Amino acid sequence: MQETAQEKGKIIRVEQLTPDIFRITAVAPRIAGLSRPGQFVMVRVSGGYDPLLRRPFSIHQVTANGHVQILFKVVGKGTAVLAGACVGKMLDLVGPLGRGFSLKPRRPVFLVGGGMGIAPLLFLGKWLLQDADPVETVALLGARTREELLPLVTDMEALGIEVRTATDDGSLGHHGLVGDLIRDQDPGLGRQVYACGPYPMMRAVSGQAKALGWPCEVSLETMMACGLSACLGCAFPRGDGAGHVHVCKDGPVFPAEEVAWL
Amino acid sequence: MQETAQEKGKIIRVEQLTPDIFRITAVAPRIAGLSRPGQFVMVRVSGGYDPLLRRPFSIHQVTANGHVQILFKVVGKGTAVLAGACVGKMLDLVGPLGRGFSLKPRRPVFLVGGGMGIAPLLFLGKWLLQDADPVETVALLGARTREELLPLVTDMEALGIEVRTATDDGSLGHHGLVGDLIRDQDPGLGRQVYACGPYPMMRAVSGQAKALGWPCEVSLETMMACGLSACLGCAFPRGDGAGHVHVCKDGPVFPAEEVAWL
Amino acid sequence: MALEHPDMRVKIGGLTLINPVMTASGTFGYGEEFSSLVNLHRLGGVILKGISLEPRPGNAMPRVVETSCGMLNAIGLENVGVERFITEKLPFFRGVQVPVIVNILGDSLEEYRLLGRRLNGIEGVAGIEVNISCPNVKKGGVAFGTDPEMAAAVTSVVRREFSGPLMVKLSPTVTDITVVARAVEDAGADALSLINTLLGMAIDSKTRRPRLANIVGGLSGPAIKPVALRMVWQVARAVKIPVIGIGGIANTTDALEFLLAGATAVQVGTANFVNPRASEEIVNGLAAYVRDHDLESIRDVINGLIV
Amino acid sequence: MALEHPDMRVKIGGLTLINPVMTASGTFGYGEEFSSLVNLHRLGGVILKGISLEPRPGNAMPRVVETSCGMLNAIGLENVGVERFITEKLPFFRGVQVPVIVNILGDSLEEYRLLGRRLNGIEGVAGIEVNISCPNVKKGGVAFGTDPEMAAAVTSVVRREFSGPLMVKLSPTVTDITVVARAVEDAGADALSLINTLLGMAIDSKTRRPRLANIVGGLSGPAIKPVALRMVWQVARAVKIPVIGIGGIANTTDALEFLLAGATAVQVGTANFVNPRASEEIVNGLAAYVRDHDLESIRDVINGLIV
Ligand SMILES: Cc1cc2nc3c(=O)[nH]c(=O)nc-3n(C[C@H](O)[C@H](O)[C@H](O)COP(=O)(O)OP(=O)(O)OC[C@H]3O[C@@H](n4cnc5c(N)ncnc54)[C@H](O)[C@@H]3O)c2cc1C
Ligand SMILES: Cc1cc2nc3c(=O)[nH]c(=O)nc-3n(C[C@H](O)[C@H](O)[C@H](O)COP(=O)(O)OP(=O)(O)OC[C@H]3O[C@@H](n4cnc5c(N)ncnc54)[C@H](O)[C@@H]3O)c2cc1C
Ligand SMILES: Cc1cc2nc3c(=O)[nH]c(=O)nc-3n(C[C@H](O)[C@H](O)[C@H](O)COP(=O)(O)O)c2cc1C
Ligand SMILES: Cc1cc2nc3c(=O)[nH]c(=O)nc-3n(C[C@H](O)[C@H](O)[C@H](O)COP(=O)(O)O)c2cc1C
Ligand code: FES
Ligand code: FES
Repeated sequence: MQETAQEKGKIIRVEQLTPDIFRITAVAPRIAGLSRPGQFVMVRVSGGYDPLLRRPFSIHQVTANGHVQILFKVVGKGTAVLAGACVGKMLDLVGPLGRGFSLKPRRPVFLVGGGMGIAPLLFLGKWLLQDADPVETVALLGARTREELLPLVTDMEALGIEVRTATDDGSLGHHGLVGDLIRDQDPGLGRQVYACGPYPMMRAVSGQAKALGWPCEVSLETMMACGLSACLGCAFPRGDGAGHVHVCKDGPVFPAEEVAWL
Repeated sequence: MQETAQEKGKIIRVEQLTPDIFRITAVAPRIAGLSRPGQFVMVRVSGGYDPLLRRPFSIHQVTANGHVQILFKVVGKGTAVLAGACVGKMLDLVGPLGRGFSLKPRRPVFLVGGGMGIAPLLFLGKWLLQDADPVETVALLGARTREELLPLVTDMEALGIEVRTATDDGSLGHHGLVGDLIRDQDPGLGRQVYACGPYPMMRAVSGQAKALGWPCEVSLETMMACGLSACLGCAFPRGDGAGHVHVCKDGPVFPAEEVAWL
Repeated sequence: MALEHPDMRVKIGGLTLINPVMTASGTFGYGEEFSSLVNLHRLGGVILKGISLEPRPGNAMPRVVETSCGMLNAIGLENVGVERFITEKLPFFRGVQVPVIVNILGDSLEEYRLLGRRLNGIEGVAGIEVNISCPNVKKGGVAFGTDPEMAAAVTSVVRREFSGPLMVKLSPTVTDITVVARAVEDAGADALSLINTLLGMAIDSKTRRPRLANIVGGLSGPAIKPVALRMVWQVARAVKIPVIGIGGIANTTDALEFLLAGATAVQVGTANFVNPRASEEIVNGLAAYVRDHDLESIRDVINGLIV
Repeated sequence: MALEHPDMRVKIGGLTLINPVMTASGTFGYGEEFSSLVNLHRLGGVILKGISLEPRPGNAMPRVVETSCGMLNAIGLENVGVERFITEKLPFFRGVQVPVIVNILGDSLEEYRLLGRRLNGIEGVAGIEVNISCPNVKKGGVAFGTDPEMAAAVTSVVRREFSGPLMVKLSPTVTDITVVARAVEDAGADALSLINTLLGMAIDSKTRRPRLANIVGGLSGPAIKPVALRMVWQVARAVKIPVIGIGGIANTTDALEFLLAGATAVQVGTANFVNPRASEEIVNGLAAYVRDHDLESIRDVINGLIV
């Protein structure tokens, strides 16, 4: 069993990247130290019981001095409360949770991110580059608009990672889906693909990777009541049709071929 | 029916007078304009449903430019949430509610306040002094400690009102109950007494006023679910033993002799 | 084309409401208290504090206590009695164009019957809602609403005396609410409203005493919405008469959920304490929903759940 | 004089727990999942995911949804089945000094009987909790727990096969829970645990569909505490055997309230998701309460409500 901690971290920064995208940095050394790219934390959004349940967010970045960052879009009650967090208040975190990306690709890498799915790929990109013998890494990042994508492109490029972009409205890079950027690749490149984003994007990317014969890992999202493999509420049909896997325990990252794409 | 408004006021100041006493100032011109001393507002403490019910707070002060102030001690869930309010956030108020103090005493006045009961007496004191022909007003203010009492004494004195103090621990003024300050008064003074504070204090003060033959009004506190005379949850036994009055509608201020002191 | 004034009408027995939003008994006083906060004429209907034959003083204090996302009340059905209601409270509504449905309560079949008779034909009384969650003192205090026969008996007793629209309000504290629902339907009810409060309790661990003088009380508010929604869905599929949904409704989305589950109308209760304008805001919200989705009328939503 | 180690022991049938705090079935996985967050040996007992004879895949997704101060679950009793439970899950507890009470479920009397037999005398099984809220497929899916006779039948069937401490977990969806409680007591249960979840539903008004694939689900969390507390209080006064309180318990004060209402022990459920260390914190909180109030033991609190 992988080690998990419950830690209350002081919020030291709340950044608003767009009208509905925020980044929160909290001091949580124990969790930061244990975290691996692709893992997530369960965040308690209110001190009271409404909202009651914790919300899952992938670990966006960790820093040497024990800071943990989450990047999120306001989509409902919990994220709305979180967006109103004041610096100096405490953020109640449980983590790191789940199984992240494999960290020894030993082949050139494509980081394929869509929307908030880009969040864990920054941590992964940084981790891969810190390897003694880092593999060549390219990031294919997509979002709806330039305004949503640019801040994340800047962060990725700051790591020294080449970024190719795609936006639904064509305001930045390719006018279309990020999956399009893989389609006409040379199979011989034999890249390891790490994909995270909306379900349809991951389904398409895993199909293209399969066609190219490339290994591909995807990070799935399901409703989560606990994130601690206690409630069994995060089931996902097994690829082999025999019962369920549990995304918070067996994932969230899965080899693409293991996923029974619906 | 007295006019009531629902108004969301921007919080422009949050003052911490002691470790557990706070004062919040919000911009609520409609309510400020309608308010009379002794009336209260029902404050929504959280955007969500936990805590669910609004909390009643007497109107502590109103200013010409439409500000409404409440003064409160943290005693439970709602006041704890309220104490964490950030400047700039909105405070959801309903009011002014209830029947306040009579405003034409036409005799010298004693404002007798205990603890948070002092809150409405500042508004009353200010109101009485603004009268064309103001009556002589003295405030008898009590609290547990000097630390709790001093800020309120300063405010009252700033209005030009003479203040006599009493503290449980003797750290300011008379070492004992504020009620003691009335006991050896000359009945001939014929003062109008306005009392607000813990139940035992008001019961004692109303007894002393009766003994001196002075008119006395008291502001009662009961649990309140609505404050809008809709739920009937704020019942108080009638003096004449015939059923109940409702503190949020028929009060909170009552002539002392009408109260069936338990 | 988006209608300027969307068709929000719904029918309950012979009564047509201009929209499906009513206020729940006991959470809106006698209506006048809210007149400066809510434009009463914009509501589909108002249901006022439960009325008994004789005035009732109500229970000892404390009568209300907050719980997680809810509240308990043991008011004890304090009310002015049917005579003072007709002479002092009803007249207020002569100047207000909104149907007033009178909620009645009793502790014997006879009291319900007399109330039905007394209110029959009274100008200003648009209908009756029978609260059968009251204890039947002749049956050891068991609530009428928990036993299908007793529930049916109350319904027919009032039905015989009152010719106007008759709504019966079901208690949730039963094993199978559809059994009581069908019994009441067969006894002649024009519509069913549900749910009344769940029976609950709160304890102060410092004083080691119940927080309500009455020890137990009725649980209401957002906490009970999932139970209320499930019961409305079950009952709407078990009876043919209109069902009125009550239980934790605080905003337009809540109201839509009850309509989708099969409710023809909804009642807003505890939410009135938290947001006094909740009922009117829901009327506006439902109208906007009909406009934005180009619906014929709000009735398209009723029973619209895709299962 | 404040005891260094206050006496927190409570007895359930033949089983003595070091303190009254247990975890509720289905909210603590198979125990191992929490081992890095909670010191399991400090708990009074752990009750794990409900076990059936054969493994069950559980319901389709979505299986859980949040409500106001609560959540609905329709997991569908997914579990590894009794054989894999004994060989794969139970062994973990050989290294952990905490009583493991196995929650069992079935859809026929025969399945309950076989489960009782299979678990009888198994090393590491400190007791059985019988979940009678499951639908009896032979009686049209009516839950065993809603009918006193069926509830008694399940109890006696397991009682005959299992000699260890036998706890029966009551369903709240009944008109009068004391009737089922007495029937189960007479059928030989050593203790009663209540409440299981309330039956509820949630609807997404955008998609017009239920939020749970199973349409209805079990409501749990702080929202249901007032109902659970009332039922524990009623049952504790109706039976002589120990009662274990479950329902929205998240902190020490909640636990004290249930003990005051008559519970001998408590189970922490949904709170484990919100605060994984809740159960251990409540153990510490109760110990501090006994010390600070100079009580003989925690047992002084049981049934201490002043009414
Ligand atoms: C493993 C994992 C990692 C994630 N990482 C990120 C991230 O880095 N950035 C980000 O913006 N979002 C992320 N999400 C999605 C995020 O958890 C949801 O956006 C968030 O839970 C919505 O909560 P809410 O209260 O705002 O929405 P509401 O709709 O009010 O939430 C109601 C309930 O549904 C759950 N829920 C709603 N949407 C989702 C969803 N898409 N996935 C899971 N649960 C949901 C909530 O947790 C809550 O329990 C992640 C989800 C998972 C499962
Ligand atoms: C007319 C009136 C005016 C008041 N004015 C002031 C004031 O100016 N300053 C101040 O500090 N306090 C005042 N109070 C008391 C104040 O309302 C309570 O301290 C506050 O409601 C406590 O809420 P809580 O959530 O912190 O406590 P909790 O115990 O968590 O509250 C639980 C519930 O009990 C109610 N409640 C608890 N204590 C009281 C109480 N003493 N009176 C009424 N309801 C209570 C709460 O409103 C809430 O509904 C006033 C009360 C009334 C009735
Ligand atoms: C303070 C209070 C008083 C109530 N009085 C009555 C009543 O007199 N008659 C009745 O049938 N229901 C009464 N109810 C029940 C409500 O009408 C409604 O059925 C219940 O509160 C659930 O709806 P809600 O969650 O929207 O409040 C009362 C509820 C509350 C909170
Ligand atoms: C996700 C989940 C799964 C559950 N699984 C079971 C189960 O398998 N068997 C059972 O008897 N009760 C089960 N329950 C009910 C709990 O044990 C408990 O009775 C109920 O949740 C009320 O307690 P709480 O409010 O503390 O959660 C489950 C509850 C939840 C939330
Ligand atoms: S979210 Fe509870 S088991 Fe995965
Ligand atoms: S607090 Fe509701 S009627 Fe007074």
